[in-house]
Amino acid sequence: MTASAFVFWVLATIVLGSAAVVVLSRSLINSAFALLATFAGVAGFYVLLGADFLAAVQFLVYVGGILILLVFGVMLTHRIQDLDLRAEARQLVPGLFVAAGVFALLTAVATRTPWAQGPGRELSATTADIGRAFLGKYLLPFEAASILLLVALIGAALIVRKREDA
Amino acid sequence: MDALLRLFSLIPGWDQNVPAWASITLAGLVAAGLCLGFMSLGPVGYVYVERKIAGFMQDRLGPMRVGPWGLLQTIADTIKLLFKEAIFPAAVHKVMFVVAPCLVVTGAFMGFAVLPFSPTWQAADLDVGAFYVIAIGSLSTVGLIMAGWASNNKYALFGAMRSAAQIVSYEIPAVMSLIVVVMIAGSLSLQAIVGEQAGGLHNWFLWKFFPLNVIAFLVFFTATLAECNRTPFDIPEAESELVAGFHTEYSGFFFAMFFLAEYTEMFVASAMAAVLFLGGFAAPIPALQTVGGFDIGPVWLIAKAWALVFVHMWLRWTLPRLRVDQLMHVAWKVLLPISLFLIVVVGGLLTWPATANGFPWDRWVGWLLSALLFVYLATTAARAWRWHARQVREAVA
Amino acid sequence: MNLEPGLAHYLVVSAALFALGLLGLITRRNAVQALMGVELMLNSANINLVAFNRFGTGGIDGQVFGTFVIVVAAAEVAVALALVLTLYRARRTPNLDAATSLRG
Amino acid sequence: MDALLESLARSLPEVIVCLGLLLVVVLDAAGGSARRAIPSLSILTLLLALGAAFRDGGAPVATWSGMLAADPLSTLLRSLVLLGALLVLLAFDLGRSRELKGLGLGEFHALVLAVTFACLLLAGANDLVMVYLALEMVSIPSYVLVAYLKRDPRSNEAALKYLLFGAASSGAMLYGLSFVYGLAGTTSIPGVSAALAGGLPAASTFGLWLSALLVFAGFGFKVAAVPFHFWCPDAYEGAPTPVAAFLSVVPKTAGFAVMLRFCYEALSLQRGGPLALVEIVDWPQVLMWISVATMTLGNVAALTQTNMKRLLAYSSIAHAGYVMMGVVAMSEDGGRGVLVYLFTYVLMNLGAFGVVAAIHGADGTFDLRDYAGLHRRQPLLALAMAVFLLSLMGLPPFVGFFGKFYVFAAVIAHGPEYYWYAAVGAVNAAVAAYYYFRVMRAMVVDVEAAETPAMAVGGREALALAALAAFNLLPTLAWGRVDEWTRAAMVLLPR
Repeated sequence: MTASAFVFWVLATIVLGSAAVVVLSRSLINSAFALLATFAGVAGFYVLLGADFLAAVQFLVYVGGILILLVFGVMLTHRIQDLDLRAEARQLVPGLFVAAGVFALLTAVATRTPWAQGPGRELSATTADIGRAFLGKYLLPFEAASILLLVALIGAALIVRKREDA
Repeated sequence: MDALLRLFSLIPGWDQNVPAWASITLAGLVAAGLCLGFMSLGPVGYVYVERKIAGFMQDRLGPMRVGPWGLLQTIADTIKLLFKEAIFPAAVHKVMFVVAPCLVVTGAFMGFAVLPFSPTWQAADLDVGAFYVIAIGSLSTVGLIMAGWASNNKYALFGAMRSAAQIVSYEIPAVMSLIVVVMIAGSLSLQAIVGEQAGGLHNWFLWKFFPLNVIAFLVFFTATLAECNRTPFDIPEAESELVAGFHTEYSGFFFAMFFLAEYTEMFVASAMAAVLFLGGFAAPIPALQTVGGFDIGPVWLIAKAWALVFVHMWLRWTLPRLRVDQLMHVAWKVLLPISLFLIVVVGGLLTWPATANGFPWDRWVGWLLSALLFVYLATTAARAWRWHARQVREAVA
Repeated sequence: MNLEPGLAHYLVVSAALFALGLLGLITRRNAVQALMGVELMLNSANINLVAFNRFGTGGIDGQVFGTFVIVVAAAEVAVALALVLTLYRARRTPNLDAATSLRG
Repeated sequence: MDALLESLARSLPEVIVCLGLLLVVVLDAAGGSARRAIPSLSILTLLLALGAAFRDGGAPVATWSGMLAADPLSTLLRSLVLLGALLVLLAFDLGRSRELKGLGLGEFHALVLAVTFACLLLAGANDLVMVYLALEMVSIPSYVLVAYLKRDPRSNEAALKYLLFGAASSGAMLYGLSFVYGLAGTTSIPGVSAALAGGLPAASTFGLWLSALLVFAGFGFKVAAVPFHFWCPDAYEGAPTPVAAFLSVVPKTAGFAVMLRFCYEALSLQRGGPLALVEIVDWPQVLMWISVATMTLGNVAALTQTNMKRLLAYSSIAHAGYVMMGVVAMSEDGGRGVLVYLFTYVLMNLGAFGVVAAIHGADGTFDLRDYAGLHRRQPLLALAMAVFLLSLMGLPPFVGFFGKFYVFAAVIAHGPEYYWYAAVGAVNAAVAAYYYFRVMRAMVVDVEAAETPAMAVGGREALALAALAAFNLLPTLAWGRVDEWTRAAMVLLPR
């Protein structure tokens, strides 16, 4: 087993184990902090796959932004003194069957399908390439994404604002 | 790490007998150990200096009793702190209570991985270096929230939430002003950024597009000051309101870890500011780069970082604390517009070189826009001053 | 079993992550936790994109796609949490079962 | 640089809407009297954009390095999107709306323009990245629009449900798109098409099937097709009426636009003649079942509704089923059927919602039972509603007929194996007629004269509704133009 294989299996264990905690834990705050391990593990996958820039983005946006927002969401929607926030599940057994079915289906597709083969991307720095792609081929989506962020900002502020201004 | 690897290969027979992965691992461990030592011994010095500075600024002597000029005072304090019992209040969430300080320290410590102390003394020259430092800082934020939550104490939780909100807000102007430098250097690699500034004082990015980058530096410095929760941005641990903020319940060794993290963050942030704007390990005069044929880059970087750390301390004993709304106001309505403006202007100046189409863009457009920026800053300052004066009048009346 | 991670390994991990996210989305009563399920699904799709980019025809398209996915996720979470907060203000609970004013 | 300029020129409507959006945001932030200019500014923006969309007549090319397709199809779809948005802003008197009273309108216009902008992008999306991004850009501001009524917790709950459904289906779609990328090795839709045309090994059929299904989940959510429709009645009921009207036409048009392009360009082959299936993946079969389920469920559920917004929501679900018939037909005529249907649907559905909003504005009710005696209290409103309902039913002199006619004809032309499908559609249309007539019966039921005070409707609303009613009849007189227009639009396919 090479070093990269070892790292892969460790990361896979972290990601799937913590994701299971996220989904199955009865305590909401445990879910939220388990999500940290999932996001970090996925960032590790990106590094392993040679996507260093994306790994940094994953860390910055998911851990530094989305996770903190979610934790804030958890804390603001509960009486803060409760240490273990119970989050009940409903229809857990049918849900498990559905999830298992989906997993089986996707695994079958993933392993049987002959995916597009090619030389692949060798492990090299991606930042410059991604930067060029953003301002070249992907200029339109890049600009559109900025509009999306602006609108989401306006929208989120609008929803939580208590004052109804005329 | 490169330097370490080269050192290893100087040992006779090393390359033949030790496999590559082992020497890389060893080099990594040694590098990490060096940083860890630097980091954990640093606060001993910082605390002494901070207390001395505080003393001088308040016209007193500071610690004097233990050792000559009180030099051993912090060592004594540290020993006391480490041997104190780490108290676990009954209601805390045990696991998170322990994991939280570890996360905070990890987040602070991992920034060291990319700090370039010299062309070879750098743990890892990542292609996304500058971005990595910002990204890895998120870990500390999550750790703070975790600490606040696990303490099961409302002061701790409020402190943590304020702290997280503050760090997330100030991260934006910090990244934006960092982008200014990244645009100029054309790379996120810290090594490349320093490389662009080599060759003396006048090449520092601080002076590039004068005075635009000075403003960018101030924005970056202010934002990182706030990210370290230092005065005047230390509301998260405002004693008068929140006892001690997120670490209210912590004592002994775990408290020491938060302490360590705070001073490490201070050093990393100052070193980043030095790398981005003050030439990093490049000496102000090229002749001073080497002493006796030996590269003293690390000394320069540490000196610059320490100078900035001194400013942190200086500010702490000079400025009063801001209020929460003022804090957010500074981040979103002052620093962010300025940094966005800088990105646009510097980007424009970079795209249209000085004499494109026979027109001196930098002189005319650059100075015009800088003048506008100064007018904006001046009016903001004047408004703040008038507001302050009104507050005082109302308080008196 | 081949331990060396190839494309299929990543795809299987991502499939498991997707299934877990789906499970969270359909079984959790708490809106915030349902959102966490959504995030897991998006992350799993992102692993796919990057893995295809690494082992497929090269280029950078998959990674750029992944960056856009992360941006969209951030925007979505911001709006979603605003909605959850408002729901909480009205009902004092973040549970989806409480949202019963509409005949659905 | 030239490529960029050409892209900008070909995307003039998008550019105009984007600039208008930014201007609205700035004006709203400026506050004070500047805010009063916002409604007219957004209408002006949409008018200009519509003009630009009409004028676009260049050769079909891929602009923005292949991100957007600028072809007659996207031109027509963009015009439809802009028309829908413009009619929403014109037909609803937002300033006097009972629901929106006291809520700022600046954000409302900004969000409407943002959704419109995203729909324009979706109408031309020619790359999987663009498809995903634009779809989410339609969804996210839509959630906010649904939650616009702050005093009404139902608005917020509807938005939360909408968001969770949307996030789940877009997550599934993204997973499907990642598989498509893995199969084809490229994100560009023509690239995908070329890769699939190159012939894939038989082993990839299953993967392609699953990817197509997952991608349809995302499209199905946007057009409110069964089984991704659950959000629709709740969202329409919780949302302000103008928003419900807007969501029922503009994002739906864009959703069908992207579905049409994905199905006809990426998943179909054109071997020098009519469209052919890619490999063995029989996606029309899947879509057909979705379509049958959608129209049946929509119509059956609409039968028992008493809330007009919910009734129109289920009716809009059913209509999505009809529109899908055009996609299933997988022919040029089918594509034209989709376009014609969408065009007529904009006119008739906005009208119906307009009447509902006008009655709510006057009486504060959405309940069908309160419509009793409407023909006496406000005969013009009743007449307009009758026109819209007859049009929705698909009766001949009204435009609604043409939509149904085109899609049914396309399905029947496909061959005998689809006859039963057309028959199901016809039965459904008959069921739909029942509940539309139910609304009309409610309007003409006489109640005691004492209970029928005349209803006041604003002049602007009356005018808009009269114009919309006229538009439900007028195109019939010059149908040749519309026919020609859609025929020109479906010449996209040569690649």
